[in-house]
Amino acid sequence: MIALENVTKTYPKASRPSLDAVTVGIEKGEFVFFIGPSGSGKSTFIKLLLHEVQPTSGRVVVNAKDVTTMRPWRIPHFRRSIGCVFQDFRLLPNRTAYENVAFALEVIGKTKAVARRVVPEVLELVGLGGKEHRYPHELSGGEQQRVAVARAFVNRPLILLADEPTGNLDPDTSIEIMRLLDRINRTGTTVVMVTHDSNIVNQMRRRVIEIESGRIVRDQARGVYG
Amino acid sequence: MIALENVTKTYPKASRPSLDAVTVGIEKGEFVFFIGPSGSGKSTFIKLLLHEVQPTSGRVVVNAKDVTTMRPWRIPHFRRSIGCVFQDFRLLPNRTAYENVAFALEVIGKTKAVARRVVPEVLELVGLGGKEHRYPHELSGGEQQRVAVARAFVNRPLILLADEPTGNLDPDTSIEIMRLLDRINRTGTTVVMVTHDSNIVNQMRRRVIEIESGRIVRDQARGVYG
Amino acid sequence: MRLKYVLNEVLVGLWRNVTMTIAMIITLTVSLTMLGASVLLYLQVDEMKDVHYGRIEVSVFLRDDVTDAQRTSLQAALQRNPLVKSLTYENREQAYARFQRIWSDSPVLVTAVRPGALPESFRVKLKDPETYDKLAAQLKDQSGIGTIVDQRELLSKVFAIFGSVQKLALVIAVTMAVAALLLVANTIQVAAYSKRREVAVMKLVGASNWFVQAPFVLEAMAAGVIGSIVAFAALYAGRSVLFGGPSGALTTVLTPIPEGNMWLMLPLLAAVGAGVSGITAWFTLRFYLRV
Amino acid sequence: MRLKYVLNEVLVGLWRNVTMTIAMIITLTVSLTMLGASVLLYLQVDEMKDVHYGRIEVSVFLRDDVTDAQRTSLQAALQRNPLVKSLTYENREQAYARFQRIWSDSPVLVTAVRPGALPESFRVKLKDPETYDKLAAQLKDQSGIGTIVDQRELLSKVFAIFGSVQKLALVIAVTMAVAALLLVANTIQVAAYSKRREVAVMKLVGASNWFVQAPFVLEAMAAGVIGSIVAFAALYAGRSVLFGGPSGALTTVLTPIPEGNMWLMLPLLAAVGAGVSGITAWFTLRFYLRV
Ligand SMILES: Nc1ncnc2c1ncn2[C@@H]1O[C@H](COP(=O)(O)OP(=O)(O)OP(=O)(O)O)[C@@H](O)[C@H]1O
Ligand SMILES: Nc1ncnc2c1ncn2[C@@H]1O[C@H](COP(=O)(O)OP(=O)(O)OP(=O)(O)O)[C@@H](O)[C@H]1O
Ligand SMILES: [Mg+2]
Ligand SMILES: [Mg+2]
Repeated sequence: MIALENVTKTYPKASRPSLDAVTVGIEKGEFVFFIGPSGSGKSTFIKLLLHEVQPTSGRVVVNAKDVTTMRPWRIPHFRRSIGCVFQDFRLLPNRTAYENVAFALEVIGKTKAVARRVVPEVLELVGLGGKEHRYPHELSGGEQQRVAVARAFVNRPLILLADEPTGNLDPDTSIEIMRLLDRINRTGTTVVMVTHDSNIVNQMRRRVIEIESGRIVRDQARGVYG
Repeated sequence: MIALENVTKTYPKASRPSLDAVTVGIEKGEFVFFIGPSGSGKSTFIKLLLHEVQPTSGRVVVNAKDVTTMRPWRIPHFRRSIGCVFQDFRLLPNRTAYENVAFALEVIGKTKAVARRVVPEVLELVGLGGKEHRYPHELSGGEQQRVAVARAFVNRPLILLADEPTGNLDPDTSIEIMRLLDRINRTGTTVVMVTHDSNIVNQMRRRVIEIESGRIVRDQARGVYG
Repeated sequence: MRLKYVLNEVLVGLWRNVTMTIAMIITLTVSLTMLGASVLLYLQVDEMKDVHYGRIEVSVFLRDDVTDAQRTSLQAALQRNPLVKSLTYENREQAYARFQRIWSDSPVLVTAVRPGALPESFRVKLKDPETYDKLAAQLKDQSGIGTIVDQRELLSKVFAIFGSVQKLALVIAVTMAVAALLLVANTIQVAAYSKRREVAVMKLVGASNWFVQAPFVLEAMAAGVIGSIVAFAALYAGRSVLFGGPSGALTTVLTPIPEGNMWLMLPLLAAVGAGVSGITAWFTLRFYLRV
Repeated sequence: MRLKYVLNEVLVGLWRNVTMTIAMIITLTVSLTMLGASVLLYLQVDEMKDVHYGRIEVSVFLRDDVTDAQRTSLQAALQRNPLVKSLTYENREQAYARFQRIWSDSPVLVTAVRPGALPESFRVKLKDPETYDKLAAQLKDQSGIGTIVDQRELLSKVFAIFGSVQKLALVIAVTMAVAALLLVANTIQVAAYSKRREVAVMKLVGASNWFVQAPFVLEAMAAGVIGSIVAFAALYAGRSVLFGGPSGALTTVLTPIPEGNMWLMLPLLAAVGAGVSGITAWFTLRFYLRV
């Protein structure tokens, strides 16, 4: 499902590579925790999968498609099969919570009627019932994060990438979100989750990939944090 | 140092108050954890202290000054005595890490020479040595957060407000930052910190104020999380 | 569905980015008004040229010793001539009366000319003033003719001025069109710049280029059409002010602008406004945001 | 220190917000060019009015039966007269020669006037053409005078046109000044809009209004000055094109623009550009961002 082959990424201004000759494979339906210190290259990994940044060298294969050599006009379609919770949320600032989530449905060509049925349901799931018509700046940090989570899975993607989806959430809400991700994973969706929350990792007991200074230092099937 | 007297804040669009008749006092030199579920009103509390939002009713006194009735032209000067780490960082997007931190010094009228001496030191303290000349979008989430922390305390404010300053940091870096805040607190600075991290709260054993749906439900001198 | 989404997006977009939209409309209004004014000036001078051209006469002055027979034969020849549109005869008294009337404010000149000193003449209007030379050649062997005077030459200075004004109007029109393009490109670039984060997010969520671009382009075109309507209103108001009553600033210089030319501006400006802004928006997004 | 910070900020700001800055400069350039052109047109027509005014003569025609004594006494009276700037005498032959020269392209008129039919005259240039009536009154009791002709009346049509063109130039200048104001206000509003988050952050960190506003205002003023310089260059280039050589579009209509007027535009445009953009920036930030 996801395969990185000897991938190195050095940003123009950086003195050393953010990802250094990383080779890793993730199967369909897996649930993978990505952990590591701040600045170790976790978000860079996610960005490579989305073709948001291009690797300096190496091959990135997602969904049996080589992302590195993909034609520009194929990228939008490719991205529609991936849901992503970004570390900085990336909500559209002048759309309400409802519209932000509905946008992911509009993009794949769903009708307004479908959106009207599905979106409130999904927002309810992440605990935002009643706040559909708020703009992002009218929501608390954690609420914005939950809108981002809702948008990422509303169109049932094949792959769900989540970059610290519980960073702004209290433990109880975090567990709710984790349950949700787990449920989504059980329907066959591959989930890659970056996190700093040791409690969650230790509780879930899933595959853990640990990264440090751009190199994979641990890859454990039913791992714990640190 | 900080006193809220029967403060209620209802946002225009909200159906119920985000802070509901809150009365609380914080002494000079205290270290206070503010905890509570997502959307319970923690950031609203911080914003009230900074005069970023005005209370619907009640009195907010900071630094012996009544914030609610403060003249507009006094606000900039008032804010210079408060350092704040915002939940969404609020870095200036077209200034480098160095310039973002130096800005807080320029604002209080320090010379460039002082900035050249102090800023690299402070950035080194938060673990960003060598990344001074990166723009915010060229830093990882955790690195941006640490720039925000550096900016908040670089001008040695009387009060330090920190809204989830470790939300994007791994446990080790979080502990570094906590040590830093502790050290700052020992020099006499009042520290108010919002957090979801139970490990940190349990380790530090300081005053804990717990808030739920805008009401204070617990105020404990040497408390633990939840 | 997609189309409905896009249309909805345009309306909502116009409403939400009020600042941007107003900026664009004002920019377009200013440029299009100037453009319209110069095009109108160009057309107007053309019209005035036509009017003057239509008045041009060839004066065939007769010799002092002309005989009745010569005069009759010349008149017949002119009447038969296919180049001639109309013909009037002016005798010496009529010529002197006209001279007195025209030069009434130069009394010295009037007294210097005796009644009867001005020759009789045929005043010929040609179907096409340009065929003067042909007529002159055909009349060469007619006897009794003194001089043949073509007013075209007398009016050459006036026509030179008309030509200059037209050239100038054209220069201004082109300059304004270019300025409009620059200003609109700029406004749109600024709008695109302020939307760059939003566009980036849309693309990360999987929106196609078309999906991101279409509302933007249509929004620009809508602003263009609104701008052109406002510009047209401004031109219309300007016409009333500048030509209104005898005190209007332009009544002495230009003939009044016909309703027809005026209404021609509406589709012209709308087409230019919508076209320029639409195409500019498309190119700006294409190259500036690499949509 | 604060001042140095602000100046540094302006330079860095200009460099960083290239898009905004270019937008502002282009907007200002277009508006200021039009403004400058209309002011130049106004001045030019003024100058042409002066030139025509300077050429105006009062012709004192003498009676056919004038005596030598009368002529001498009249000449002496005119030479003594404080209103008179210069005086030339034209006898009958000179008058006829001049008449022939001026009307050479109207042969019929030339042949209609006998040599000697035009009277002798004194051609008087007045210090101030407006004092014609006074002069006429003073000459009333002098004998031997036929008619006194004031060219002012002959040229009244030309002056009416000049007046209209000046009025029009003024209207355009004011319109362009208003348009410049609107466009600049808009661009700055858009710039302020795109900076609103940044401004909010600065204020939360404790920056005073002055601290936030000053770089912005100075940046706008710098853009205004740059825009005015570019506009000046455009006007200069425009002058070369429109007046360059005999084929220039405007050479037949206007007298060439003097260097002096041209260079006057530079400080004028710079002042208008810097002033308009600076003040607009200040107000925009004040009310739009509630700094
Ligand atoms: N655009 C960029 N230009 C230069 N360097 C960059 C850029 N983006 C990221 N980096 C650097 O690459 C390294 C890895 O960044 P990345 O965002 O992948 O970290 P991360 O593991 O997500 O960290 P965090 O947990 O703090 O979010 C960091 O040191 C960062 O400074
Ligand atoms: N501008 C606003 N308009 C309307 N409602 C708002 C606005 N800002 C915040 N709220 C609401 O007020 C409540 C409290 O918000 P606040 O940001 O204080 O929460 P928080 O405790 O910081 O939560 P988190 O841990 O998720 O950051 C939330 O329910 C939020 O939806
Ligand atoms: Mg990251
Ligand atoms: Mg918060």
